[in-house]
Amino acid sequence: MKQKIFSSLDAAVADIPDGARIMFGGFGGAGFPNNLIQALSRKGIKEITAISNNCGTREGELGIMFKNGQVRHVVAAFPGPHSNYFQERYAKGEVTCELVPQGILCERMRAAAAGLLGFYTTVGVGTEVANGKEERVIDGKRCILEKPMHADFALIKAEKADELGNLTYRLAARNFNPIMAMAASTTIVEVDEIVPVGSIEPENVITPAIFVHRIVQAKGLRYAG
Amino acid sequence: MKQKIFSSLDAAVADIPDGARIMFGGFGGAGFPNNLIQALSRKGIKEITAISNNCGTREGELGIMFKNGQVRHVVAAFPGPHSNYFQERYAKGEVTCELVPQGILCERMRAAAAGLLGFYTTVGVGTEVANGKEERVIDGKRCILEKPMHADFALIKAEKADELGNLTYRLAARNFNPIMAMAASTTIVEVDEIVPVGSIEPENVITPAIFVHRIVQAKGLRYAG
Amino acid sequence: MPDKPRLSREQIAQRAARELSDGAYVNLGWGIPNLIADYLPKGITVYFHSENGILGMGRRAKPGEEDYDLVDAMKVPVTLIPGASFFNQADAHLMTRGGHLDVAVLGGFQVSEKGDLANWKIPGSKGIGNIGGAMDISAGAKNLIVCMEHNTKDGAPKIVKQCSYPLTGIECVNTIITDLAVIDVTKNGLVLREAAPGWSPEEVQAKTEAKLQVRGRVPEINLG
Amino acid sequence: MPDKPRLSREQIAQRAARELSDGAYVNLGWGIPNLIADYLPKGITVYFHSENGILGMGRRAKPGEEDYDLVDAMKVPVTLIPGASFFNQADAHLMTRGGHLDVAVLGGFQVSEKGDLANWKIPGSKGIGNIGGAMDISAGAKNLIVCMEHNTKDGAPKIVKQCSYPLTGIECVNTIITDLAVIDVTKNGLVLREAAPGWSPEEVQAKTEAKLQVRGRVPEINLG
Repeated sequence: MKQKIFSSLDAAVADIPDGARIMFGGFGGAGFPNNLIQALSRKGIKEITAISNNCGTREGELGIMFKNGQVRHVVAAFPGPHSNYFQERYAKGEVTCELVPQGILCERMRAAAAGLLGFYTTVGVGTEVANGKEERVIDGKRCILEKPMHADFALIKAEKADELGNLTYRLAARNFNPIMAMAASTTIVEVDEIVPVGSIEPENVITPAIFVHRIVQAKGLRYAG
Repeated sequence: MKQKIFSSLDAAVADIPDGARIMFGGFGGAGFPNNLIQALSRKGIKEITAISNNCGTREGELGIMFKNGQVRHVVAAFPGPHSNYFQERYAKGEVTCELVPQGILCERMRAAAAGLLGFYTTVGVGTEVANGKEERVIDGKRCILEKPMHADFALIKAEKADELGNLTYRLAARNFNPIMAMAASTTIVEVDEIVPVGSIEPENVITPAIFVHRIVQAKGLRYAG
Repeated sequence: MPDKPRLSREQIAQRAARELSDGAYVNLGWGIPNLIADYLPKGITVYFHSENGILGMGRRAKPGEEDYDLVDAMKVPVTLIPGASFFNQADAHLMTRGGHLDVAVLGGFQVSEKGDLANWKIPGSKGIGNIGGAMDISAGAKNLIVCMEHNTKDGAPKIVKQCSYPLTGIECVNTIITDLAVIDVTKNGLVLREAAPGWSPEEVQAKTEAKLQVRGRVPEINLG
Repeated sequence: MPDKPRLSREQIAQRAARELSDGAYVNLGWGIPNLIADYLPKGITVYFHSENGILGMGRRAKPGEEDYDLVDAMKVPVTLIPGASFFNQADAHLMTRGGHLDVAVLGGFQVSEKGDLANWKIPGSKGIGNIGGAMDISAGAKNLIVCMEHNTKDGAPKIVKQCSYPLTGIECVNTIITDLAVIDVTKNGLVLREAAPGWSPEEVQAKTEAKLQVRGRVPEINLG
């Protein structure tokens, strides 16, 4: 059996290079890979492209990466009212940002995961979001072409992983995590608990092990507000 | 609470009109809504468009609908070596058929479910499947445009439904069922068991109730080979 | 002369709640829409959808009851009703975009006479703005209700001929509920369905840039 | 003069099994590929994917053990290994099309020198044919191996300059394993990697329409 379990957070992110394109799970305080983010930041990574629904809550979640000036470009749907460090860097032109509607953000990730080359949607037609995108009419509806969004790495949070990498999520901490797991070349998950193979009912697996490359157990770091 | 539970199979399909576009779940003998199919056939429906991975196993599954000449057009990925009645009608020109790659069949249903107007895929490029479809090159790859596939009704099979319509599936009987449930205007599910609201853990719901419109309990009809 | 009294934010929410029918699947956006759950008519059950991946949200969590893995789209800890379910964010927006929700209620900065909605960014505000799920929701809603004040704090009309704010979606709003009126967006323009108590159609029109059509007698807003 | 002995179908499967490495996620198609699971090298674990929505398929069910809700893509009752999972068919093909499987092995009627594959319909056969998952799998596989006999029953070559049968996918095959040879499809054409015991490169070429390149000594097919 191929070993996916890493004994430390630092080891799990050790080979992520400067400039990498990285997805970060989480929404509204739930399901953020906070321990992995801390390890990534600690490692002194630079110039990353971050793909994340928001841009952190003050120092919390992705905030630390902006505080430390480690992000060059971010793709987000809702940077958020408390993303102070992002906002400062953005105002100074130190970080660029692509704003994407939240559902389209997921759908572009899923398209990448599913090997699709693009899709047409009515979302964003006639708005700033459509700028520079191909527009056409299909079945009488104006729509724009959205392209798949892939990442080199996904950093996600799950509740349990079995030793093969099958994942379950707790409550609404699921959010972006299963989609990002599918859309990145290498998916690294921090979990509350690692359980023996066979402990998760095959029908209750949310992210099948094929999408999970590294597992690390971590607890206790959360930013609630 | 809106009542979704029907007391009989016949009542559950009573208003499906001739000429309707209907999806049928199931794959390889597992997860077919056989009892609903029997009721639909018994009702004497005519001229339907059937969307189904296969075209029945002799009289079994969708076979009865072809035997009785109730299908005008079928969209399928794998009509199957034992779809005698389909094959006879097809040879006589009584049934037309659109053959679609299996994953693209699901993906077109999902596109309809997700409100997308089309997607680009490399699947089928350079093959018969590409005939008549728009082709272009994206990121250096030849791809074709596939359109969403919607249905008026989906007839599906699940293991359990709660009284609101949350569904779980048994083993590999899941297959097409959750996707079809999302892609039809009206989804009718036959289940082994109806359980009280709250019996299914929110994390273990596979098809959320929003996609389920009618529930009928049925047992015992299966075509294994 | 000061204006006549208008509906409160709570009363706007209360009126909007009457647009929801038994068994409906409903998404409530930021602002006034988020107050609607408190005013559901007696005897009906509504299933609230949250675009972070919940169907069947219940009331907000009480102090001590908070679980920060169970928050709504506004980051507020909530509870569940029996029969709730969780799903990923792609499926959550498959529901919004695919027309599966019966009703979506959003806040608004401006709505145009064609039903265009602007609700994500104030021109000239600093920063890039926050779209969130509003564009998917407005594009896909079968029935999109916008709840907002009829006028800005400066008295400028928010129901306009053409939006000057960055758009969220075009030709997407079905009904506008404000502190002065209930207005339907039709193919032939805006139709004044109800007016706030004490306000005549002409007085509502005076607070509105877009033309409001009046078809017969306009009843008072009924809070139910 | 009758031909020299060729590999059996089982031996083709046995050779193909050696292409699978520990921890690989693998889809096996109809025909010879379906025999591969019986010949896995000792000490490695392979996770078999079935496009009806299973990851972690085990051996076929024994008599009395069949559960017809647990069948593979060939409709045959199977078992699970620990750590298996179920998912819907859209996710199953997200895995095939999205390049998530390490290896896919399909049967073939014809493979061209460019790696085009024809495996779903024989020209002139009655009926519309059966595509199934083969087009998604061939389009998305990171490493697509085709297992087939080197020649038809009539002796016609199946490795051809251009496929005359309806295509499944274009430029998709990485490796061809037959009863005569192991052949890699490269940008510069077909390369003969191994030949059946007792067969010279020239003899294999004589049974092949497409040009086979030979780079140095061609070893015997090693069944491991």
